[in-house]
Amino acid sequence: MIKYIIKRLLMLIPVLIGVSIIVFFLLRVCAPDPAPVVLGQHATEASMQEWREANGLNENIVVQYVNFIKGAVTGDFGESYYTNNSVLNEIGSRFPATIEIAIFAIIVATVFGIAIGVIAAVKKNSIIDNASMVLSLVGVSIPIFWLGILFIILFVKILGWLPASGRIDSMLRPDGGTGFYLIDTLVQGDFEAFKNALWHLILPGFTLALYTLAIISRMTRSSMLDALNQDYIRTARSKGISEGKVVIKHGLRNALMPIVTVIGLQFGSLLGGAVLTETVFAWPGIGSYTVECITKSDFPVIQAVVLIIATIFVLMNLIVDIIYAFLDPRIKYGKRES
Amino acid sequence: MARKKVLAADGVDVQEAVTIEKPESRFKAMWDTLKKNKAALFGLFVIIVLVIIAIIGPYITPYDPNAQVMSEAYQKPSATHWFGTDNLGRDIFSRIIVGTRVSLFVGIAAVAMSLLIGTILGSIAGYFGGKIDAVIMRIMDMMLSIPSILLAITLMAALGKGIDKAIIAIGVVSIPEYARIIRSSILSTKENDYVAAAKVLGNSDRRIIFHHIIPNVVSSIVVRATLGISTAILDTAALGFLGLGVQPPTAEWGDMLGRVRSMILVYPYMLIFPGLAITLAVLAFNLFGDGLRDALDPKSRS
Amino acid sequence: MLLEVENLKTEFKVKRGTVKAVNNVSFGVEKGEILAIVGESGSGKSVSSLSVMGLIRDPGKVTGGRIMFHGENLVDKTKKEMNKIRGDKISMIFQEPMTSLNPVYKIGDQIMESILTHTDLSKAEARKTAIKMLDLVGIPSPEQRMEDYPHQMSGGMRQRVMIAMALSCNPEVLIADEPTTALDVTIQAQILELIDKLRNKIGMAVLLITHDLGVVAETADRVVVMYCGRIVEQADVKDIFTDPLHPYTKGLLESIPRMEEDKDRLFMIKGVVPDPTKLPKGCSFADRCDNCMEKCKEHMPALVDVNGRKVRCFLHSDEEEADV
Amino acid sequence: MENKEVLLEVQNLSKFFTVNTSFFGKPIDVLKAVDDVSFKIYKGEAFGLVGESGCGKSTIGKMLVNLYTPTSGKIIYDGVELTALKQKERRKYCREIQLIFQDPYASLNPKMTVGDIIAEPIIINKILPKNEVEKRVNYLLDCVGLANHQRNRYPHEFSGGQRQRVGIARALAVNPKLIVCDEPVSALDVSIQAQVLNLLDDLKDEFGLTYLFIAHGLNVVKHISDRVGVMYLGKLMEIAEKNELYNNPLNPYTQALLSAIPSVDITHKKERIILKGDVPTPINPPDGCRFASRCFKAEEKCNEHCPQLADIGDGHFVACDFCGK
Repeated sequence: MIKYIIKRLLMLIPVLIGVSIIVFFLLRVCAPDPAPVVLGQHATEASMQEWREANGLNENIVVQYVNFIKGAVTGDFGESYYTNNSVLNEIGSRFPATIEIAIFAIIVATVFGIAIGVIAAVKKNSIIDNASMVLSLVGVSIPIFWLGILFIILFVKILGWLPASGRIDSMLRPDGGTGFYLIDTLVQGDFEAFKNALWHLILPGFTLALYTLAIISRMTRSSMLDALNQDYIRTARSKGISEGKVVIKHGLRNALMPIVTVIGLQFGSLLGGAVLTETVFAWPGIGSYTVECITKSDFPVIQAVVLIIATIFVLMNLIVDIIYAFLDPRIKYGKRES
Repeated sequence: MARKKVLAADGVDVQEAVTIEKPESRFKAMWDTLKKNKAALFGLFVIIVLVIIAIIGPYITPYDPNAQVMSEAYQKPSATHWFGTDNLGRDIFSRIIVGTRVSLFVGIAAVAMSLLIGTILGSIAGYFGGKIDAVIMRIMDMMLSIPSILLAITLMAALGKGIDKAIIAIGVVSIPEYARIIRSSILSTKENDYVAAAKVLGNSDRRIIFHHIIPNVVSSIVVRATLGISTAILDTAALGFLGLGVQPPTAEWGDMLGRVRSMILVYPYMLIFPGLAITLAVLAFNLFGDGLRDALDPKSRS
Repeated sequence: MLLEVENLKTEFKVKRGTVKAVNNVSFGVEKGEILAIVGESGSGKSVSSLSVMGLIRDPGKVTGGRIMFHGENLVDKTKKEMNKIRGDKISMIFQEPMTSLNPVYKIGDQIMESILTHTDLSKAEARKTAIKMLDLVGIPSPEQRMEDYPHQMSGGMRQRVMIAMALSCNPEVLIADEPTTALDVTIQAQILELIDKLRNKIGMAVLLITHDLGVVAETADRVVVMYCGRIVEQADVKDIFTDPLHPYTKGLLESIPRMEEDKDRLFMIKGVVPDPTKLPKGCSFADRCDNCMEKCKEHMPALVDVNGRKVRCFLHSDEEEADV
Repeated sequence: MENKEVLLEVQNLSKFFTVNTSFFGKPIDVLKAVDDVSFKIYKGEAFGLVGESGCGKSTIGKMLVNLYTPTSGKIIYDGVELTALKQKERRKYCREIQLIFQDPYASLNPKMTVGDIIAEPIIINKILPKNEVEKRVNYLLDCVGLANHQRNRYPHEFSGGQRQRVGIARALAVNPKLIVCDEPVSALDVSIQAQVLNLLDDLKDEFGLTYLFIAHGLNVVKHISDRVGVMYLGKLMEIAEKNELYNNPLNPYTQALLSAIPSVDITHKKERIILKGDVPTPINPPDGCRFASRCFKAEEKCNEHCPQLADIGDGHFVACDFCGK
């Protein structure tokens, strides 16, 4: 197994290098010159030339790329064009917010998605099944940002239950810690702040979760239906095992494997979805920050964000494959053939 | 050459029935099944309406979509302005009508582009396999490892704002997905005996691809394309919402939402109708796509 | 009679109408006896066996008749009650050994699951019983094999595991639905010999479902021939092969290429099996039968007794089926 | 048998598949599907090839029709060594050797009408001018017992037996001389099986064809073939005229195979040879006689060297040290 993981890790390197080339090529070659945007229209040609020199934009493209990679490996992604603060700090301060909402969303989507999918498959063509089909169809069709807006109008403007934006009330903000407010507040035992942080998380979390929930429930339903049609289900029933056990122990256990793959893939699109959710709920995560940087042509930040998110996504896929191997004994990663 | 009379399988004297039945075209068979699926029909109906609006839209709008009448700004939906007016006094209903053309056009153009390139890459990788397959699929993996919206906005940053750039961005982003789907359906079709039979009967590679593999893969491509248009419309609206799509004053659903985002608690009515339009369009293509898949792929129907 | 099926009717609702898969079928099996139900695809032989086990799922439903077992009618039993009988008193093995075992659980666990469901043995005792069963069905080094997964075993081995699993609670009736169809002929010989040996050793009744008349000749004691959901002939195995009464049985026997003879052309039953949703009036075999009479096209012959045997053909009696 | 003209000769034909390779591409496990097989097929004859799953009979069939390229060995058809030809010339011969498939549901293109399926080979091989194609298709449909009015229907509207007839008509369309039948009736019901076997028999005489008939049912193979070859794990164990093989099987595996087939003749029960163990995997097979692990006559020497096919006289060949010369 270890041998397999190492092999897969080695195989990630070319993919990430490929990603870095794509991003670097897009931003440094195709993109318009950042100088006027950063220094403002009235900047003189000389000051722009001098600024480019300072940021090493005049060097040969390959040299720039090599510097970028050398830096990336050591975690030094250069400085943001605007704050001259190291890109890593800029990203570091915002990353926990995005990860927190992404994890919240994936948990909600997985739990409800699988539950709805299983019930819909077992009670095929019943009201629940049809309702789940409608839910998943609508869930896939509603744009994430509009859903957020609807939630705000409903739960904030009309019902007034939940806050519309931000991660926590400013005076309750836990200082230091991991940057995951839910964890920090719990660790510091400040339940008032924990409740507040949770209240802030619910709306954006569910907005982000719905799309993935729709995909997972649809996938679970079809995977369960597929599993329940297999011969070993009929064998299990012929052994006199209760219907519930047949569905869960034999059916779901086999249906889990394709579901795990979908959840792994969905985590990637969640990070993408976060960009929109954060913009709607003014959630101080990496997504909204990236959008700002794009409008401001702050390229070092964009390069770093895309590379980091791609790395996470690729590692997620590896983790999914390993979980898949544990779930499916037929796949042997170098395990000794018994 | 005297020939022994071979009794037909079902015992009927072989040449009795003389009327040669016309080939029941596959299109008619598909249409019969589609007719029974109410949801798919609703989807198709909405699509047709959208297409009509996209074509004749600008000529039938009650007001000039770009005319800024500050005195009439912030008006709630009323008899005169069905959907109310936005912060610059423009009639929202008219802008949505005009916006249809942009969303549909970008959606279809992006899908056409990514479908074309994806199909070519997918069929080369699928049919020939080996090194080419590995190379193409590795590149696809690279593009897939960047979440689609992030890749799209990076492309927009590189290419600059504007509708034509949005088409390229959204198109490029969905190429890997099409390439993968077409590659896998070609691989599964290739395993069938009738492809081996075609080889044995002397068909050239080219003829096998176009006469034996593509016709059996077309249905999954068409379904994918229909569902792809809905994703493309969503992505277009998303780019618009982030302010990376159309430049003012052109009207586009996502952009209309993005511009008045901050007034959500004050004038919520402004944000209802553009979002509804996006959802309806996307829902229509999804319903029609699902209906098409069941109609074209008999196995999934049983 | 240990297990007695009377006028069983099972129907399937399909888009084109309702299919009477099993239409008024009656048969019984004694302790220690092997009854073969033989017929081509679509004859209703598998559906009959699944109906006895209560494994008919919608769109199918048992719509009539009785299945008497120890004086109780299984058709009226609830799901829970049937769960107690399935796997304990009546168990079943299937045609495709490759897909009939759950691929993600070890062989041992799947056998023990059946034991633990029906007996109050502890896990350790259940494990011992499972190993004993694997040994009984002739699997070498059963302890190690307990830890194997299905994909690590050949088709023949898996079928033996299925048999071990089915017999783990000492059932009184074993239903074998085409147990050797998917196996190579030398492995098939092993499995048939095993079923025969176990039948004598445990004294269970076996309901053997197959389309292969050779398997029937070698293994069965009594034979039921089915066509289009109905029994057309029933007799001891010797009578069926030496003196078949129903034209369909005769036709089947003559259309099998035999090793001993060297015929130039095989006898051919002409035509194809009629569409189950639109069965012709009268005898279903009429338009394929060489000695078809006018009456055959109008009425359905009844299944009548002919000196201890049963046959459904106007050649042997003029009695007509009461309710078609 | 000697004066008969040889239509096809296979010499030391082998086909190995590399199952998995080490990191540097060195093959670790090799599946020896077909291992050094030689036999002749005479013009107008039906040569049967029988054996259990994994014995390589279908692989041989696929190599004859150029779906697989052999790892080694020669295929000589009508005096021409096909294996030496380049792909372009080899495809010219595709008209002479045709294949009928086992699975009637997968061997017909679902998007083409039955008429087009049969017409296509005629058109692309330019056998007949366009206007005569339809007449030829009707004639072929009639030959295989299908009604002309069904010409424009799609494969999913036919039963298994009828589809197999379309497959046969399609193979006949290019006027082949040799037809490889790869388990043509195994997927069919008994009554339909008899219809197709009789059809194949009639067509052989009518079109002057030669068959290589591949199947796992020895009774079916014995009925339709003149000579039968028995294969086990990639090796040819015995070749003989069909009645000779039935009455006087020499190779222990053939004896076991014959005794294992459940016979319908209930009058005299024959004693059964029940083999122990399972059919071993053709991956990295043992060097000696492939059947040694399950053979009831096996001795030490069987594991050392692999017996060659020896001629016992009047066309009876056997590969076993106990019944050699």
